[in-house]
Amino acid sequence: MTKHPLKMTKVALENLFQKPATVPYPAVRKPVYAATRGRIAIEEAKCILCLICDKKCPTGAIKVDRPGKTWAIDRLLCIQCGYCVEVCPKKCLGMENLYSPPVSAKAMDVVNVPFTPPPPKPKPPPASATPAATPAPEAGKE
Amino acid sequence: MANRTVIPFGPQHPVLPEPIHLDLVIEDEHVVEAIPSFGFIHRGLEKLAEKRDFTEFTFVAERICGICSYIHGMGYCQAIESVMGLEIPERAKWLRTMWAELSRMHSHMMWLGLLGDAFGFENLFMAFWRVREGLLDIIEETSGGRVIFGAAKVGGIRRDVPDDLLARIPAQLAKIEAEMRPITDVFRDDFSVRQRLCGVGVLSQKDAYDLGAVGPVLRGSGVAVDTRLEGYAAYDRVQVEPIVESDGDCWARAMVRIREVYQSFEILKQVLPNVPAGPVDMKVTGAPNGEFFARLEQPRGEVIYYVKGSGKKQLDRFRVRTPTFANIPPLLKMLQGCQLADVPVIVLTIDPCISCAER
Amino acid sequence: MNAPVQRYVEVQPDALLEAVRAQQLTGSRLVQICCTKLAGFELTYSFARAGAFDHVRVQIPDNTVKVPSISPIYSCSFAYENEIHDLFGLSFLGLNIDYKGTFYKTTIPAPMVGTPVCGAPAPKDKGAHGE
Amino acid sequence: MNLTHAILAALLYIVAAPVLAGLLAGVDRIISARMQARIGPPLLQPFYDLFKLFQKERIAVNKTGHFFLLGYLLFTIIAGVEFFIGGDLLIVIFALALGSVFFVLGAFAAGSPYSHIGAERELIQLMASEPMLILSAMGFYVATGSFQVHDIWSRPDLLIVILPGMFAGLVYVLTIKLRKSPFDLATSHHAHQEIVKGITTEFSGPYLAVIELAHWYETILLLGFLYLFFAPWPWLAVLALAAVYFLEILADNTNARLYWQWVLRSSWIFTAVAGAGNLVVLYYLSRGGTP
Repeated sequence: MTKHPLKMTKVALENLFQKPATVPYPAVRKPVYAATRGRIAIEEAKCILCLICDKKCPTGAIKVDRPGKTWAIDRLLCIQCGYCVEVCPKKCLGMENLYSPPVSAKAMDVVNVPFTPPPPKPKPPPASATPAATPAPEAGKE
Repeated sequence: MANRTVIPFGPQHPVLPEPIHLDLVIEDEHVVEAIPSFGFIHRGLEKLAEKRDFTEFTFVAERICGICSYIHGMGYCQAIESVMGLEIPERAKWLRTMWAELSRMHSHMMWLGLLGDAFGFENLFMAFWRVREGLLDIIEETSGGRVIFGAAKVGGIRRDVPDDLLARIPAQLAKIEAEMRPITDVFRDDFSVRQRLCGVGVLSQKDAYDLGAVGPVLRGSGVAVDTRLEGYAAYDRVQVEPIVESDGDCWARAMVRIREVYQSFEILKQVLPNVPAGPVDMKVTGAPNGEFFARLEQPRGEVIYYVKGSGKKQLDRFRVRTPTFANIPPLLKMLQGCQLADVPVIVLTIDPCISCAER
Repeated sequence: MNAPVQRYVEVQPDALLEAVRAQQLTGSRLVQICCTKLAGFELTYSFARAGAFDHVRVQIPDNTVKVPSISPIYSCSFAYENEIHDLFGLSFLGLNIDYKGTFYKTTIPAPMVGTPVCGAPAPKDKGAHGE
Repeated sequence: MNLTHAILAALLYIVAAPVLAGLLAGVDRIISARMQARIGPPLLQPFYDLFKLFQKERIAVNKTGHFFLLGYLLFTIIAGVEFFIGGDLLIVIFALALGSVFFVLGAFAAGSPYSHIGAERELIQLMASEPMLILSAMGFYVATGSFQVHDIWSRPDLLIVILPGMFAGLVYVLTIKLRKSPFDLATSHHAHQEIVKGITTEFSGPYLAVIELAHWYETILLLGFLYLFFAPWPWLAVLALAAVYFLEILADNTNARLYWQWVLRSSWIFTAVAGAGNLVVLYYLSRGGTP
């Protein structure tokens, strides 16, 4: 508990002769971890257009179009919570640990899904199937 | 005679990067009165709870604030669990405690840096933020997010932390603690820092209590109140002592936070080796029916979550009283009689998060 | 858990100040004031001291009834009471610092009364439409 | 010094001073960054900033303020020219003070309370630093018998030996003039204060560039002042100036901003002890020395 008025001088001088703690981004990037929540990716081959991710997304970033057979996400609306990954019955959604690249305009990332829904009612997925199975029109959430 | 002027302080002017407006009535460089205005960014999150599924609202709750995010999510879940009478698995309780402490540490470190910035000590600001990066790395490695953990869930936690990772954290923490020592010493001993903090913005013990101050503001004025003592999560099985300073000035509040960071290191030393094996979440069925007031200790102080449900998926009422909101009346008291140059420093010592005060 | 048991004390509006003063005499601090819109308005005043966490609750039938402000007892209550005034449209009598509706500058007056404002349909059973 | 030499020296100052000061600012920023464990900007960043500011939109709160700013730049340059052509030290100091007063007036011209507070702070800083500058001129006079810069720098003896207190005093107020912590009341170069600094609040793009430019001219002039103490030994002078500048950066990075009362009091006390003390000693020495 001694008073030492020049404590910062020591820190500053030490820093001066050490390697800087920062990295010259974007030339050098910090390593990401396996757990890092970066961006949502889809394995379109496995998707069955069940709409659960669309319904469950807290910000409404995911839009699934059954007749048009597309899965789309607004990267700027997405909050990387990973809820869609949790609820996906086919486990076709995943969380990549890389961040989305910067963009200059708002746009939907649209993915064409090869899945063709069988003509009768598709087999209801196991969890909370009722809202998803009814082919609800685009729910105007916000 | 003394010349009275009114200085508008914030929110457009970036002196204080928080959306609060203070009309400072100044008499010869001394603040006579401060009149706050809010509502610049009121988001209506409490109302939003009435349209969201109560499990989904966790995501909203976590985003009430960007810094104390985790405890917001955890507090909300805790309130819901209390209403529904859920006893969450032990492992989830201990991991919640770990994250809550990590969150407290990174918030305090950020604040200490900002305080340095408020009195024009750029290097101190950079130093604290540099050391804080190490904590953010631990947070990212365990939860996946750097400031928004995204790990809270009604009935437990959303992701498990592998045991080998838990075993690695103490070494990382020890390194951070060693890096922290020299710069917290600066706060304690440096001449110019003490000039700017000691005796500034004094809040007496009585005023702090009567005006409803919470957290480090209350403890900095010598009142030993720490909601962690109520033993939520796994706090009933770790040693927590309220950190109290008696001076009630800006320096005392800074000291409380510095000592709390060190205390968090100690708590984590108790938590990490004791995380039991087992599941991390449980199945939640039904919907909350009833009401509960949950109290937790955030980095900024005691926070209140009120949840009222009537057996529907949507809640009837969700209310959160953030610590910043409770600290506004004491802040106005502290500002009286201070110098103009002290205003940013004093405002900062309540660790204002106006954005989270305006849910 | 060593958290204190939460006690609720239901009082009539005219007995509110008395109940709050009783809390003050026990050395409690004001933790928060919460307003809930049910059929009427439910105000919950929470008080804490070592080992106790009490709630004083009053029912206000509608927003024409003026609620006595507790700011003469707990001067920091002005923040909560102004908030409730701006979000729920309740008026308080004897408020020490009255913002007169400028505490929160909301687009819709008293937005927390009535249906959720974001556009989703409200739960049907709530007869709470904006006054 | 004949007229051709004078014109050449003046031109050299006008052209070279901003380049030199800009480079110095670049070095300053890199060293500051390293002291903060950052990589920092490239060396030429101050120039990029300056050019960018010149390209920005002109938004005028009050046109009078801009006129005053040009006065600030002009009189700072005049002070520098007068110094580097070897002119009268007193004129240099007064022109420099006049320039600063123009800066303050420019800030007062806008109606904003921030701008007014900043201007008041700048005035206080002037009050804190001006006595030392004037005193140093007296010191040079007592030591050399002339106010002419030309006479002072062409003397063969090392002035630092007989004027150490003056030198120390000047270094002390240099912290104020360079806008370094702990004396950066009105404005500073800290990242956060870049936007917030009071005195420049109401100026925009190109006018901020003018302020920066004037500040650069001022920096070189003040370093020239310090150079006089070592004039016969240029290498020692360069080393000493580098050391002084490094100390300023170090002080900037290891101190909080202090109150204006503290700045005023401490700089006056320092001026009185180091500057006036040196003068008194010198006076008696010279009296005792002459038979």
